[in-house]
Amino acid sequence: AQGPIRIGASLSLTGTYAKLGRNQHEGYKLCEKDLNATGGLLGRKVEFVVYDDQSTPATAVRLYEKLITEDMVDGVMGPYSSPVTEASANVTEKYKKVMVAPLAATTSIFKRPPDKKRYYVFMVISPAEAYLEGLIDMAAKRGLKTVAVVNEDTLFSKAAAAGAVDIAKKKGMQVVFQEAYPKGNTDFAALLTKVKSLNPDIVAAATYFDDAVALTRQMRELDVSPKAYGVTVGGDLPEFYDTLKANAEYVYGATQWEHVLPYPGNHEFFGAYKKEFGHEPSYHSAAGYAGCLIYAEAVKRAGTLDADRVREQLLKLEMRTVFGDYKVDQDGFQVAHRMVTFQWQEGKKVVVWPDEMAPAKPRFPTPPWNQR
Amino acid sequence: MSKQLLTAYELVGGYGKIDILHGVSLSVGVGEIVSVIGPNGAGKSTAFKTIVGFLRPRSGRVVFNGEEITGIRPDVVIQRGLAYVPQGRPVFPQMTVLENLEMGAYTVGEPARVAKALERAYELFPILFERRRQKAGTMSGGEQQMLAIGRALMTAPRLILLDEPSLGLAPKFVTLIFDKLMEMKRAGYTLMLVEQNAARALAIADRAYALELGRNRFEGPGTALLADPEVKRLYLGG
Amino acid sequence: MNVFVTPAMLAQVVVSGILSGALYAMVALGLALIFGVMRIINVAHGPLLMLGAYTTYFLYSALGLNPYLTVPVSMLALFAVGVLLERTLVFRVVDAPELSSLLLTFGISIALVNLAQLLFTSDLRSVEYLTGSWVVGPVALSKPRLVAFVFAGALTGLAFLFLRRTKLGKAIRATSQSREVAMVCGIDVQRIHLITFGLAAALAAAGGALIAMIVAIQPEMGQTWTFKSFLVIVLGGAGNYPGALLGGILLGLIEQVASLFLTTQLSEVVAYVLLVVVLLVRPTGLLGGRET
Amino acid sequence: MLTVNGIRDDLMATTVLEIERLTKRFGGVTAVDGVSLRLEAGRIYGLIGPNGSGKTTLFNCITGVERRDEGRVVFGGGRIDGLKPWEIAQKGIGRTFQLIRVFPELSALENLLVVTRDNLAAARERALELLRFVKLEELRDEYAGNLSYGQQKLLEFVRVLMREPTLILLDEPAAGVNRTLLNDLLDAVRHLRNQGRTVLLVEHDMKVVMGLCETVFVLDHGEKIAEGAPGVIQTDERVIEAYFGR
Amino acid sequence: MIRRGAALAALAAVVAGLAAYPGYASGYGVRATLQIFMWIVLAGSWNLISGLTGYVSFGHVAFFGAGAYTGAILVAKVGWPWLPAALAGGVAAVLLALVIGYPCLRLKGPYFAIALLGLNEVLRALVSYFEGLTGGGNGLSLPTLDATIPIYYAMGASAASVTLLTYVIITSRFGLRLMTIREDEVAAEAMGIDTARHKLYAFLLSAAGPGIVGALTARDQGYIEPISVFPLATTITMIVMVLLGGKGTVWGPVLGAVVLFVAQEVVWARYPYVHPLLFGAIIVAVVLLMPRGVLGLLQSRYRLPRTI
Ligand SMILES: Nc1ncnc2c1ncn2[C@@H]1O[C@H](COP(=O)(O)OP(=O)(O)OP(=O)(O)O)[C@@H](O)[C@H]1O
Ligand SMILES: Nc1ncnc2c1ncn2[C@@H]1O[C@H](COP(=O)(O)OP(=O)(O)OP(=O)(O)O)[C@@H](O)[C@H]1O
Ligand SMILES: [Mg+2]
Ligand SMILES: [Mg+2]
Repeated sequence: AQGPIRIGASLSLTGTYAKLGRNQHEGYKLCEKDLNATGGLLGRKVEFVVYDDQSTPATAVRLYEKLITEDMVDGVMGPYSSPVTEASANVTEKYKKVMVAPLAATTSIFKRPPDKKRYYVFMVISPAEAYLEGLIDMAAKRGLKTVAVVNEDTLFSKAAAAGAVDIAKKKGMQVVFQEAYPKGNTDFAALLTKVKSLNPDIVAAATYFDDAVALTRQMRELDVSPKAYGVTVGGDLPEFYDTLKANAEYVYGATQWEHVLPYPGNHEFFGAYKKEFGHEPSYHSAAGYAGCLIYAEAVKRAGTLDADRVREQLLKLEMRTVFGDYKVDQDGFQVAHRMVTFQWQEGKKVVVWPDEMAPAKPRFPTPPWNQR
Repeated sequence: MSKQLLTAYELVGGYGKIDILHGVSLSVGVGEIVSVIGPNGAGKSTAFKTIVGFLRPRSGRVVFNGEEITGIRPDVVIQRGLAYVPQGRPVFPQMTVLENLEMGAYTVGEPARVAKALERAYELFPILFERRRQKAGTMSGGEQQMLAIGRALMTAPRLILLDEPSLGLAPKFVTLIFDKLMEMKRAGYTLMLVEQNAARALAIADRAYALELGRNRFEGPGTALLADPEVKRLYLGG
Repeated sequence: MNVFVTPAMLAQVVVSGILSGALYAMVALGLALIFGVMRIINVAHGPLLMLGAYTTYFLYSALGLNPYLTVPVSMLALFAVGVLLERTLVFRVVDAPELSSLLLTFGISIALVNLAQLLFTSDLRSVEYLTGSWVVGPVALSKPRLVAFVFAGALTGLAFLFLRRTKLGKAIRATSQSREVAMVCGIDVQRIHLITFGLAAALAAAGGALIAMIVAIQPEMGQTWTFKSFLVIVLGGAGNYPGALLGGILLGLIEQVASLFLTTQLSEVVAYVLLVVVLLVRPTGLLGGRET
Repeated sequence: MLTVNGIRDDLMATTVLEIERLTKRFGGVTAVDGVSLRLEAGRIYGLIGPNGSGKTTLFNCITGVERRDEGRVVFGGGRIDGLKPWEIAQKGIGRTFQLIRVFPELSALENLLVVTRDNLAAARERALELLRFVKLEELRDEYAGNLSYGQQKLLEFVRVLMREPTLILLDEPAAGVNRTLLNDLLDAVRHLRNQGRTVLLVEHDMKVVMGLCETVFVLDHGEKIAEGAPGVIQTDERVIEAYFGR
Repeated sequence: MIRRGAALAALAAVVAGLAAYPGYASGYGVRATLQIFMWIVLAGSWNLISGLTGYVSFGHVAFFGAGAYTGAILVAKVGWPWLPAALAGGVAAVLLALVIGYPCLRLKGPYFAIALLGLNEVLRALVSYFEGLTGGGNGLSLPTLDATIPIYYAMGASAASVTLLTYVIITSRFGLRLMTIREDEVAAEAMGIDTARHKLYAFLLSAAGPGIVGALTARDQGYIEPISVFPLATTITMIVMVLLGGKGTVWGPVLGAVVLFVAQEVVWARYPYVHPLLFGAIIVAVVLLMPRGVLGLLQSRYRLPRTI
């Protein structure tokens, strides 16, 4: 018989994105295990070859080159984060390798001018621009008018902020303030003082992690009290609530995935993952897992590992995974997957948007800090 | 001969793998002044550094006051009653003159004794009192030398090793320092010094050594060496 | 998107700047100490601060200790860590050129951060104790930051007194100027180095403990602090202990005021440009450090 | 007395360095206090004075290592106060330092090679000759920092010679140098004079000063208190009081 | 003389081997070697200013970043071919060095180090801020172009040039003069050495290489963003490489770059989760066991000439 099918990936196992990259890695590992338990792929076992890119694009580029030309892997899966994907995609394009990139949320990686077009990279999660859509949409429906947008100055957060501004304008709202802050910033006193002086109805923050916590804390300290306040990444982590406790109440967050969402197999995935790794999966885990299954499905349908045939299948494929819906347009850009918006309510993330998936209503408006 | 206070037997050693000393022996009896002379690079400073413990000898022994101190750390040696004034500019440049002197008395507990010692240092070198608030690093070369000697006296040591105490001093102070050394001897201190001012160093020495190329070359009473034509030719400049 | 700056806003920002500035000063003082005494730029200062923060976190979450009571405990614990590091590694580079020690501590810093990642994971932790603020007129005083300010001020003051007045403190300063002469004075230099390193680690730990109540704790939290501490001691004058205080407050103020009038992003630029200007006018920092 | 523009031609030819009312203060201390001196070509001058009287500071002001507060320094027909140290050095003033400043991690030979502009082969030749002269040729490849105190002192001395300056400032060249070598050193200084160079020498060893110098300046508390032939100076009351002691 | 001949022959063989390498290497082999060249340039350039004059440049990656952005902007916005863009990257870095070197080189010791560290941060913040030109935090994406092999040669040529330059400098009196600045700047000035100008020249020379390879890297990678071209870690890696090999020597940076890169690559492959820990340990070990680097150690033990 033939040897196993080897799938290569470079992941951010250390460095800035270590935590998220490791979750993605576990998603891949669980997928590998599940595939092999059900007979592998094309009758062969599946084996992941994973390297650490230390969260830097330059290293990832080299490692993909190594995976493809040296280790001669049969297929590749995407790395963590948009910048790293952006750089690595140049390599996979060069070697005409299909790359399902489960954790790249930046539109510009996929939507490119004709002379820079990419053919082999596929998106799984919703674009960054969609992160704050739920928050703005809900607020608009409830008659709020003014928005302040703040964001970390990185590829992903900027896109999320730009999306928020666009949507707000479309809905006839007024963006009264927008400012970026550098990565790693944890002191927002001056920025919030400015926000406070404008007294916006909504504060929409495109955050990564620590900044989400620091921002929330300082909003309380400086008594910045909008009627709706939401963050992007970081707000969905259990630590967000553990850290902020009561101060996290009423905060909106956006997520690509929640384990309570009624996707097929989601519940089982959640249980299996917890059992395997001893902690709950994050959406990175689920996206990694689902991305791997999507690639496997396309290979199955193509009946071969040949890149162009697999590509055709990926373009055609419509699939509902534990992570939600998959369907891409001709650029490999995700069009089916939906973001959800939740709100922290009594220590629980309660999905409140979009309406068709929401088991509960948002608690609106957000009361002043001392009444939470 | 009087009781030996310090004896160094057959010291061999140097820096890293290179030996500078090839068997140097020095000794000082209680109450003596011993001078060490020799050309530049003879190993005089190296011998002192080895005795005090900055360098570890490859072989040989150092006995101070009946105890073996070979290879013991300098600060420990100094606590046992040996004082050492290194060659060059041995002061704390960013500390005031007063603080420098206080640090000299680091191993002395009682404030009363420190105050006493301070007084003695000021008496010996009045400029130190005048400049007690000046940063030591901004004092002139000679002033710094006085400070270093003054500081060494703060502990009332049993034996003082001085590496070129007259280096860079004005004649008035050279005379003063040699006078003070004699005075200290009379007061019961034991002294060993390295000097390039060989004539004066031999004149006050009970005994003296001349080193050359890391070995003992001459040895004897100070006045005898001073009179020796060979010594004169080699070390006193004719 | 112009924001009209009112005096009240300016007051708020100035107060915030001073509050964080004192914290900068305290953390930087540890760095200044090590630099002054051992001529070592301790890049592991931030990671030591991170360990201090974790100590506080674990004492608080596991034993339920009042986080402010953990400050001395963290300090003691990190004093021990500092002593251990000095005894095993750092003492070997004390005589070496500046660059060696810099790299050594950089290596230690990488190792500490990754050890923390392995042991504590990269999960965010935090100590939620005092929250909210006291409002004085137009100015909101963050409770945890104000308390941290008081602690930092007191600890910095104590450290100064220690260095100026006590015999041990003076011996530390003496050793910083000439090791050889210190030995000649009978000072046990190795012990002084140990104590210095321990003390600096303890000051970093105090910073970590206080910061734990302000921002989230994670293994990489220290780097920014190493960085800021550098800025602070260079601004004030390296090796100049009062300079660290001035530098800290100044940095806090510059950051906040620049963020108010420009953007948070440019505040860093402003801080550095100002630093370079200061250095050009006074090449050894505001209060004049030591030439190397 | 000379006026600024009224320097006579014959003086122009012989005056090498002229210092007018030079003053340097450090905080409260006036280290050099209105000192004026004139040095003529081809002579050896002494500069003596008690410790802390401002000799080294005067050197530092002449060579630009310290900025003078007041006064002017004229060398080779032009003002040099305010110039950078290297510019002054390139105009032809060389110096040694009282507290040795060799380049510790360059070899003894490299210490000499680095300071000239001659072609390397010629410079090497000359450098070796100079090292031989101070009995350091065997240590030529040793790092200068590993030499003994006196050896470093000698190295610094020959480093100045390497540059062949017209005016040489020596700050205690004899301190710490063995007496035997000292005689050679003194010969070297005389030889420099015979080549038409000018030497200004700070020294506490009176034998050296008396044996070498034609004119001696005496500083005390930053002020020039006497000037004259060594024999005369030695009997000057103020100098004895301030410097020699009784 | 025979030994010298043999060394030259060996060197020629290595160069020839490297020149022929892309003919039979895998894509990874080419890219990894290309990145080794890049590190040789970076380490060698750092050695020029810091190894020789003792002015520790803690922001040397700033020149790399400046070159990367200059090159990328010229390629993406003006449509230049990559080779002139790379040279322009070098020119931009040298200009930057001129502007900041003039004031900053007056600072000494840690002050200089921190000022340059600051420069790097400022540059990164400015690049993020001027989005119109640089794409800000979005980064700059270049058209796909497979030029890895030509870039390999360009990188190789840069590495060779920097090494040759180092050799020329170290064997000249200019090099010795730079070292006197490291040893004792006051004495150097008193000996008539115009230290300010010497430092500035060394600084300019040390900026050119990083500028060029910055632009080449941008082209090769096809995408750059502020955080990935201005990381402090890159400066640190340069320093570790030079220290490992031996600072102030000709071949030290080359040796350090090759050894460290290969070691990291091997370690990465094996221990993805703990390699930073190992990197930390390597640094500690280098500093403790070989403070003067491999060549420095050989040099002082066997009295080898400086030109190794
Ligand atoms: N940087 C400085 N700051 C403050 N005072 C200084 C400084 N440099 C020198 N002084 C003071 O200026 C005076 C003159 O010092 P200088 O070194 O010129 O003396 P000197 O004549 O060379 O003495 P010596 O013979 O001991 O070398 C001294 O009192 C000294 O303390
Ligand atoms: N740190 C060092 N490393 C290596 N060699 C050294 C070191 N210090 C001194 N030496 C060498 O040791 C020898 C003796 O030096 P030492 O300082 O003992 O001489 P000395 O007799 O005190 O001379 P001087 O009268 O000039 O002070 C010299 O040849 C010198 O080159
Ligand atoms: Mg000596
Ligand atoms: Mg002097």
